[in-house]
Amino acid sequence: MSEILKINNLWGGYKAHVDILHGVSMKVQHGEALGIIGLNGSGKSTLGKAIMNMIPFRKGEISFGSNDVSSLTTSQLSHCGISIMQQGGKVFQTLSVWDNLKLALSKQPNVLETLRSIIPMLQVPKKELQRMMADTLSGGEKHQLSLAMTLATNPHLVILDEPSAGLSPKAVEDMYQLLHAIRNVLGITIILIEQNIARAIDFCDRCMLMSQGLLTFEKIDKFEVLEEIMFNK
Amino acid sequence: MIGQFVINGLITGILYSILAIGFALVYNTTRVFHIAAAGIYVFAAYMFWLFASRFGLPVVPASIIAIVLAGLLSLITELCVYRPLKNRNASLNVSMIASIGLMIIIVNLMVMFFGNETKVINSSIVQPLSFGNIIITFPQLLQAVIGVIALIAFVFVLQSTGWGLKLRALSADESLFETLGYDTYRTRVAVFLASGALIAIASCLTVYDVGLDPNMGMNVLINAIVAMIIGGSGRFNTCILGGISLGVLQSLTVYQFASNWQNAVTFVVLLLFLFLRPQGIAGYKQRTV
Amino acid sequence: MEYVFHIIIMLNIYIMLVLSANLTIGMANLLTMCQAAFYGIGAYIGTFFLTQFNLPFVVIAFLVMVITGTFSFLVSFASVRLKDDYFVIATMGFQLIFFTILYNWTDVTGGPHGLLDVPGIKLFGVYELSGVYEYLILSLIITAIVVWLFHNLASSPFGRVLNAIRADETMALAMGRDTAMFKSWAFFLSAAIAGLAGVVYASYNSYINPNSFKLDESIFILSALFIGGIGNTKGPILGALFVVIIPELLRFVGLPNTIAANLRQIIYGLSLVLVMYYRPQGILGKTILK
Amino acid sequence: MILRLKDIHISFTNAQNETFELLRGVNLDVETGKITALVGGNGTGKTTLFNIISGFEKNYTGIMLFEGKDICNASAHRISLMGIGRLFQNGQLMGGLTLMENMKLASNDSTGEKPFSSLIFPRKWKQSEAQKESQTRKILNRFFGKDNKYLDMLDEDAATFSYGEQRILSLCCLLMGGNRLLLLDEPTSGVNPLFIETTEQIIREMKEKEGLTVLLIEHNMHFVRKVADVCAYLDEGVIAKVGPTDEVLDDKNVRNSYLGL
Repeated sequence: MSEILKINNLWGGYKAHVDILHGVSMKVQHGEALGIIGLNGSGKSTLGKAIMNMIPFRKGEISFGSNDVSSLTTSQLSHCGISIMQQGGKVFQTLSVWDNLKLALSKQPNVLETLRSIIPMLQVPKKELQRMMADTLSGGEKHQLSLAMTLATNPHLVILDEPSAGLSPKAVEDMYQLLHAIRNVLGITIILIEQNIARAIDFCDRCMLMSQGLLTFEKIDKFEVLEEIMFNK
Repeated sequence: MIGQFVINGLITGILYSILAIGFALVYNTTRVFHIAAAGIYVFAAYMFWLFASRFGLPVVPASIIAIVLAGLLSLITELCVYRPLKNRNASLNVSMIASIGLMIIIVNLMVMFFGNETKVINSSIVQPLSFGNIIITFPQLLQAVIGVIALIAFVFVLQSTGWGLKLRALSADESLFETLGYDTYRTRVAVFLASGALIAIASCLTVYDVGLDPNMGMNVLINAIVAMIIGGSGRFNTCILGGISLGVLQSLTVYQFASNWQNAVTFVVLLLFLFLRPQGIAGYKQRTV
Repeated sequence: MEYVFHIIIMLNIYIMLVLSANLTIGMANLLTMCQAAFYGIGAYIGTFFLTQFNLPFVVIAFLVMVITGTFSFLVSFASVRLKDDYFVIATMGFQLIFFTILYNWTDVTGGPHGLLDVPGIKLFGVYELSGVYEYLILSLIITAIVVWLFHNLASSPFGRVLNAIRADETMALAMGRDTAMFKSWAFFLSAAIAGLAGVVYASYNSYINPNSFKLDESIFILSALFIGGIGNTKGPILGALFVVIIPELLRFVGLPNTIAANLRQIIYGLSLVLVMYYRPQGILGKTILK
Repeated sequence: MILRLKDIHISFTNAQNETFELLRGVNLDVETGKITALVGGNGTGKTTLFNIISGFEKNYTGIMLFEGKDICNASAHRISLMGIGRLFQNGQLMGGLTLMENMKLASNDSTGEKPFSSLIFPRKWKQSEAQKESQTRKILNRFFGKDNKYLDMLDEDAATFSYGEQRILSLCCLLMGGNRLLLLDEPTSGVNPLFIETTEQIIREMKEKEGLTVLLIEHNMHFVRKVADVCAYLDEGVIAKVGPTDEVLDDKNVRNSYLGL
């Protein structure tokens, strides 16, 4: 197995003086699902955004495949094959569902067919999708659409930033079934940033705990380990 | 008699709509309060006058040149001011102040080169059309026809082309737009070109009827901004609704009171909207969850 | 020499105006575009008192400041409800409504022709000021007081709360400061000082018309403020100095009047853009507009 | 009992007019002179509860008594003046103001903040200013030792401090007087391990030396174990369990539901 993403000593944060990431280093293997878990405010989402260059980082290198991508812009990274699903099921609220998909669909139109076979909410007829406005969708549907858009850019690596946050238990269940299906069908590399620790451990090959802007405790694969770490005396 | 005022109001409203869209193009996509649009409006008017009256070109090519030049000027404002400021992470208020500075520069350059006095485009006198007791002058007819064509064309582009889709997407969510692999800066170039062109269309149509002077820009722009707000900001089609409502309202004010209270009524309506219904007539409330 | 004194008097008036704008914009980060309206309200109300009553100047100044300040509640009301761009456009709306009233309410304001023969200021109710020298001294005294006032205000506990509102309004509220009240006070003081500048201007010029108080004037005051700098006292003073001195320099160079008038505007505009890019807090300013 | 919450309900409506009830009858008694920790998963409404207590959130039903007085209808600044201090979730010092100014603002004593008294009676407020300054020095001396670097940095812009430093200094601000109950929203989040010890010390001293009552939200369970006397677990809109800290944190149900099992 080869590395698809390598991060070396990443420092940075939203504001110039305030570092949230204090030297993060990690490696992601081809085809694996890596979970990043941690407390609120530990910098998980910041790391996701920093990889996509949505917030500037002060120091550090990111390489994707064999290329150094530290200086690329967000849109260039997207063309390279990294895609992010942002927190809270972000979609273009004022546009129809079909328009949302059309925007995301860049290179291979046949991706859409694959996606439509997996994702339940896209399975209504095209006419319906054209009529449906994105802001009338329920929370779960919005997350599904957001995921579909993330995948429609045909990425090699997706970063999923809290795909289940703010959803009802039923919708969370659906979302994870969907994620399993996607892993099986598309076989892409996934970085899953997740609050819900049990879900993350269940879904991912291995998990890393983020704490105070540092990744610690690589390879958490059992729930008991984590409970020990978090609640021990 | 009231019919005449409504018609006048509708035609003014169309012009407001075009200008409001020109402003909203920039405002919705970049969030910059683009006051320099007033300068571009004045610039387009002077270019039109320069080529039509001074160089004696026919009206059509003169206006096309004016539209192209205005689009370019608009692009220059983006490349020389807004983009560098954005790269420096300047706040939107700072960009607005810079925009005011730009407006001052452009307007005064025009005055410096072309003088301060009111000018007219010498158009051939054509017999006004009359329907019953409603009279429509030739420039008004031109404004109505070309204005409606421009609006329809814009709405078509917005709703049915890939470019329009990108535009709507950019104004809905910039960060999502970027993560999907689109280059915001490249789209903004198109946005500014289109904005300049629309502002110039509104400018040329107005100037053809009533002439031009260097101080008109700010006043018209503020009306357009009011139109955008009462229509419902954040979208584009609502500008048309707002523009036409505002035009008719102003015209009826003239009918009921006198033309000099027009501005006061406009702003009282604006304030009422801001306090009671900030999302505008079309009522799309932007959620901040 | 009289000419130089005239310039200094105008400079004094602008120092007051720009400082008054700085109180709301620079310290509390409330971007208003209606400073000229308060300037105008002060000028017109001051003219009314000067013509109707035979009062000492201190009394008139006090009355004008209180009345102009009262008008500021319109703006502070808006500031509670509206944020950012909407607040800016609302204050622009106040400015334009005020101008329309000034322009059209001919019976009271004289309409576009304005008011002629504004009487001079009577110092103690008897001695009427006339001539440049006397106004020079008066304006210097008033400006000195105003500068002293704002300088103290900036470093006083009151100024500190305004700065806190600029930095983080929620936090200021959580620390037990009634932010709405502090903002109203800021608007009140700002309007009152602008009104004071208005009286001095009206009686010195002995003629006022609406064109001195339109939106362009508000924008002019803003440009002076942002070029000079926001958030402290020296920035606004430098700004006022800049906008008053530049035209004289151009005149000194010997440009024809017609070009000079526009050239100075272009210089203002250009400085504004450059300052916003290279030094957004202004040349001598302390804080950056949020 | 310094603070008593009875039957607090709050719901939010989303764009599809679906109503979602976040808090479904929270009952909590905060005991005077103790440190109470409020724990619970993400999105369970802990911060919302703090917003309700400090008066920033008004659309709720229920009863809220602070020292026996009803504070349901009081505005945010009034509540603060009554003696409830707050540290915000990502709260830092106010940038653009100096450290000293931040400390002075945190005091409930507002002498000289009326614009006219500011100008006309400088002597009156100069005194209280001097008092605040000496108090600031005292606090800094206490937590960071004699002649610490912060004493020399009092007149520097607060934005120049690191995030962790700002968090700790914000905690110090709350000691400037007038507060009897402190609401601390994740005092350790984003603070590096070095400063966590200081944070712990400050919170302890708040209780022991100043006799303050502390209610804190925290995700760091080690920290909760170390400082909190009482722990309240918020789940599904109600306080599911209250009791001594170890008892609550060792409860199997609490652990499982917290980790999302």
